[in-house]
Amino acid sequence: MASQWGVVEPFPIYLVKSRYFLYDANVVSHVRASHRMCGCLTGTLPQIPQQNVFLGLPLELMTEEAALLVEKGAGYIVNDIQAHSQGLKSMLEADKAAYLEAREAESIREMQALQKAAEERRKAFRTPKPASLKDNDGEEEETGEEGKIRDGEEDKVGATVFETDTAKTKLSNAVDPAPPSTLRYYPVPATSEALYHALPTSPGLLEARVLEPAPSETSYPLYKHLHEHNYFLSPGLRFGCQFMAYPGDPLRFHSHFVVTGLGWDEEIEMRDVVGGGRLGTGVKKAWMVGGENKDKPGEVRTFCVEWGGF
Amino acid sequence: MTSSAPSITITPADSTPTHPAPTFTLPTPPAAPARYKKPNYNVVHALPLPLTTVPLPPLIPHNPLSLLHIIIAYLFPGTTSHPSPLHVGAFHASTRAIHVTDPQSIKAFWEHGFFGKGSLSRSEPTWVIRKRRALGVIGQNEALTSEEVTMRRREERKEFKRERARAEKERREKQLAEEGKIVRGPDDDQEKEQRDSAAAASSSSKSITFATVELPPRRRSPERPVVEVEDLEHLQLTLEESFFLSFGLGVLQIKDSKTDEIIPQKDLLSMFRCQSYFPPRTPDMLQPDDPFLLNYVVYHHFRSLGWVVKSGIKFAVDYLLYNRGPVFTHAEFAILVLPAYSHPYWDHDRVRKEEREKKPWHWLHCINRVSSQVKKTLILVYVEVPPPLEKTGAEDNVPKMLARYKVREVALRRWLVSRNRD
Amino acid sequence: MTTPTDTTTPHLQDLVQTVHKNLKHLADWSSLVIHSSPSFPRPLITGLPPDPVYIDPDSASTYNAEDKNSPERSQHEWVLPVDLREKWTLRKWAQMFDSLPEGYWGESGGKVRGKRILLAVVSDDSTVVHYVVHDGIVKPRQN
Amino acid sequence: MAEPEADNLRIQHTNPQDVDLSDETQDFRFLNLFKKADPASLPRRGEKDFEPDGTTLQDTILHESRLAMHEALLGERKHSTKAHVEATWRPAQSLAQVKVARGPHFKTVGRADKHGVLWLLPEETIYLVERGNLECWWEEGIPMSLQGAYASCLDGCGGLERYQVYAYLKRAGYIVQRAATFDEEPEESASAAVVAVQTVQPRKGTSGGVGLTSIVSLAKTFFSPALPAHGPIIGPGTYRSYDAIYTRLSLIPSHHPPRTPTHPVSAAAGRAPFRVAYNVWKPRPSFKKSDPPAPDFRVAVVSARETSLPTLRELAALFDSVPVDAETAAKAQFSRLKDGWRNVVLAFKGAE
Repeated sequence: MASQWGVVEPFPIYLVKSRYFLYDANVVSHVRASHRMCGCLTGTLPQIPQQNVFLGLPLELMTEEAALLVEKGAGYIVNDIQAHSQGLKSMLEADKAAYLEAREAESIREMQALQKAAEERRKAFRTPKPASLKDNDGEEEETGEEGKIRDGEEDKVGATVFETDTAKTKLSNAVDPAPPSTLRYYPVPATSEALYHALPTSPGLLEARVLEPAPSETSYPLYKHLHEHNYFLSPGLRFGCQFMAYPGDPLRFHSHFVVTGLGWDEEIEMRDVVGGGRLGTGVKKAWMVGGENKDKPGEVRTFCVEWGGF
Repeated sequence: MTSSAPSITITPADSTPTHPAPTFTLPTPPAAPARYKKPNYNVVHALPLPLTTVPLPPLIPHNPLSLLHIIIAYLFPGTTSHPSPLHVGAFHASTRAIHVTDPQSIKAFWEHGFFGKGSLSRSEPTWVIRKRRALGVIGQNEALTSEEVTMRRREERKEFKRERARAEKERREKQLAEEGKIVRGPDDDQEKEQRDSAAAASSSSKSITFATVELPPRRRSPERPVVEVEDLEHLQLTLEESFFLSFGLGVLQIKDSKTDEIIPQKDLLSMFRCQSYFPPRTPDMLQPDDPFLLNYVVYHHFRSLGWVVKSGIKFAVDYLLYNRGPVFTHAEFAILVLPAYSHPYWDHDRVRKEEREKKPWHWLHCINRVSSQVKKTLILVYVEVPPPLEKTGAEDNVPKMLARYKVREVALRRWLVSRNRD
Repeated sequence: MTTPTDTTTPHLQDLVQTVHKNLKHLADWSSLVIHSSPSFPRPLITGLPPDPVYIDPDSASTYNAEDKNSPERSQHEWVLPVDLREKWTLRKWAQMFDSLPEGYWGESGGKVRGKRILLAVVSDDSTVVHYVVHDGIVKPRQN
Repeated sequence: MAEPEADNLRIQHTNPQDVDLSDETQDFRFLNLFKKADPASLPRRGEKDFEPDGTTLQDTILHESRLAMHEALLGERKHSTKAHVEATWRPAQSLAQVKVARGPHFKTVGRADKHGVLWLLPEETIYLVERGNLECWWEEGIPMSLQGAYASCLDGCGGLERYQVYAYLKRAGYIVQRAATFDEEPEESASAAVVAVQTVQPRKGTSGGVGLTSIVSLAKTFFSPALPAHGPIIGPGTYRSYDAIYTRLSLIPSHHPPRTPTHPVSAAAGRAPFRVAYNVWKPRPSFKKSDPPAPDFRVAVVSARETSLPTLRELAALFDSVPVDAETAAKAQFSRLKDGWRNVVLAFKGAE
């Protein structure tokens, strides 16, 4: 079945250097909406490259997320280094030539569309666009141009992360660039083409394999347990835990729990219980420890700790 | 966390502090938010240790120190450094601590170096004042204690929080009503009542039975009854504080609470080491990394550098360091004691090398977050644990034994790219 | 269940006494009872705090501190005394909760609530820090 | 107010500078706002909700946020002919060979060989592709996708965490270069997360404290034999000052860093799980990549996933590889404890 985003399951999850990646924005949105998984956007957002607040593709999946997707039959793992080298090896010269030709033609077509859009913009009085970029290439081109201008700034002032006034003034120039007709654009796609990327033909075979790297025994049952209770989970290292648990999509909700998974007989010092309780309470969260009951496999116990208030 | 973002700075630190020797040029502490008058802490806490010094030249003529010396000379006759008789504390196995009950000793220990803690207070023993106020013996605003100031502030905040929650609920219900998902009406209250009675019914049918609900009296009596309030509180000294005061400063004698006899100085170390385990251990089980030894080495180290060292339990660390004392400023540093088994003797000790020395990173982030929430710099204090002494009896020289431990401080700070770039 | 038995070791008895004294004289709890039952891993305390230790976010807007009969105000709490030097495991936590009586545990946010205990951690300087531990997933209070 | 700490529990960071916006997932609906204005204009955490409340309004907002995110992720990496930079990835060298270098980035990235050919390191290659400044080709004569760049170059970056820290610092505006010890593989298995080394920032206005170290060590040799076996160390007597008492009390040996700056001992000290991987500079227009000044920070790499806290031995080795900050000796004692003699920044990588 294909989802709202046109994603067909099972979809490939790409393994590079022991990490699991997604490069397709549709799959990213699908995984978020249908599987309550956010992963971590770790790439630079080309529209605004000089900042770390909004990041872009690729999306790195936590090992737990990749494992659960595979377990549910929603995804399968592809060794991406292999997939590329095999694809490149088996590429036919004729296909390559056709690909490059198509690329060139597309570039020209796009340039013409851009010029047309710029023309229309000059004519019409522009009303402010809504925040969502549901728009044509023209809008994107504008944002791309803005990014470029900042790069220029970086050179002059010595890179600063956030341009404020300068960016604004430059922006007015960017709106009306009158692109010279010689200008051509070559997009670098986020995802690889089948031409040079050989996906395994029978994903079923791969699913049967043991996931490597596999998620940790102490954290995976707990991850699954919370996921089944409709929580969204994200890595919590920087907050002093293993996961942050959100009652809904982190785009909209604050987290409720800072979560640490433990083995059933793993000892935890009382001082660290105090630290955990204190950590959560300072930011209106509860600190949660939990793990699988060794004596009753499948049963996960969780305990939530908060400051007593006195 | 999205990518590579969180960073912390690790700094090997030099722990030499500013010595809090009595100087009177310091600025006065920030103005108190409370409506009561603070004592002049600069005078009360002029001495950093419960010992008297005799400076060679008299200082500036109009310096209050000279006056203070007269008072001290009056309280402690003679020019000797130590009080006579020495302070006495009682070791209680029940709390694994030393209890001090003599008011003069409590005063000396608290005021001069902030040793100990009131067993029923948050820091200075003030239980009897609070009790007397609750009974109406003293006025509402007389000699307010820190506990009471805290309490009053919390009361004020409660109403605000409830209001906020109410506004939030109101907003949500309005939205739901607009979307036609709920019908709001006068029967809202009725619903609640029904729920309450249902709860009461289920409560009577299968609840765990308790004694009848008795709310604590919140007495606000207008008259002032004359009541004798027996002070149930003592000043509690930890084993480390007690050892510093007896072995280090020589101002404290420790007696056994059961026999009422003074415990010989030479027996203290071994006893304290045994008591630092829960439950206590026997002397034959002692190790070079007993909790007492690790903690005492660090405690002594920072005390000998002039810091006021207090428990850090509330912030999940071992100690807090105050520059002059808790009444003056917040603690600037939070101390975490970490044993280091660098000596080759420990190389094959799996438990120590693998479990005690290795801590996960998220644990450190947790402690560091807690510290930075309260604006303290976290300092890891590594204590290099020496191998056990070969011949028994070598432990008989305590200063030499302690000198086998070595400390190294590492300061930790969160490092934000945006703050360090410019 | 409330019959005191003396099956526990002295250090645990000392611990429970320390916490009991602290709750009574510093934290102003009332109706304090010490429970020593062979079914408990160690002696426990029940009592009534002057203020609720946990208010469900769902009832934060209706909770009235002055109403002594509100479900939040009249909730007795189980208190587990522990020493700061102790180490615990998930198994121990689970056993602890499983040893507590089943049945009606009161209300929270208009719902019948699950088990919870108040952890009282005693340190050598006589500080007792209190943390609420819920059995299961319980959303954090917002006050 | 004997102990003000107790009440601090719910005090949050009030200084906006202390807040790292990237800590929490930001709402992509505000992306344009963020692009065009000051980042401080981003709505604070109050904009998010505590939990799903059943309103359609909430669902609608979430849906919009997701759409905004989706659209943002579709943002293409486009290259105009004017600023088009091409390179070819050479797997044998694990470097990208640049055709014609253009644009401001090459002031700080890339290295020319003796034939004048400019080469990009794998992390530089991914980073430039990712931000839309480079089109990288396979030797097979096909341009790479972003996915292809990761598959080709990540191995040469020394792990994902290293690359992510590199990119993170670059996005924040720093100048980053590999350090001499980058390639030295530790004996331990694969390593990743990151440690950076920071020299102390000079602080003005602090007067020099009294150098007690030398006094203490002298005092110790003098007093030690005289100390009674079971104390007290401070016997009854006449003391002229508390300093005299503290000096006598000093029994515990502690680490005292050298007073004079030392040069980095890179080779030996680098063979630990914690070792310098990157040299980092704050942005400066005068930077010359062929002749860089002393770095502002030194960055080493370890794995937060595969390693635990450093032992004292490992930390000591790392610190030994870092020069002592010349400023520290002149600082007040209080600042010395806070700022230290040698600074290391540890950067941790998130997803596990």
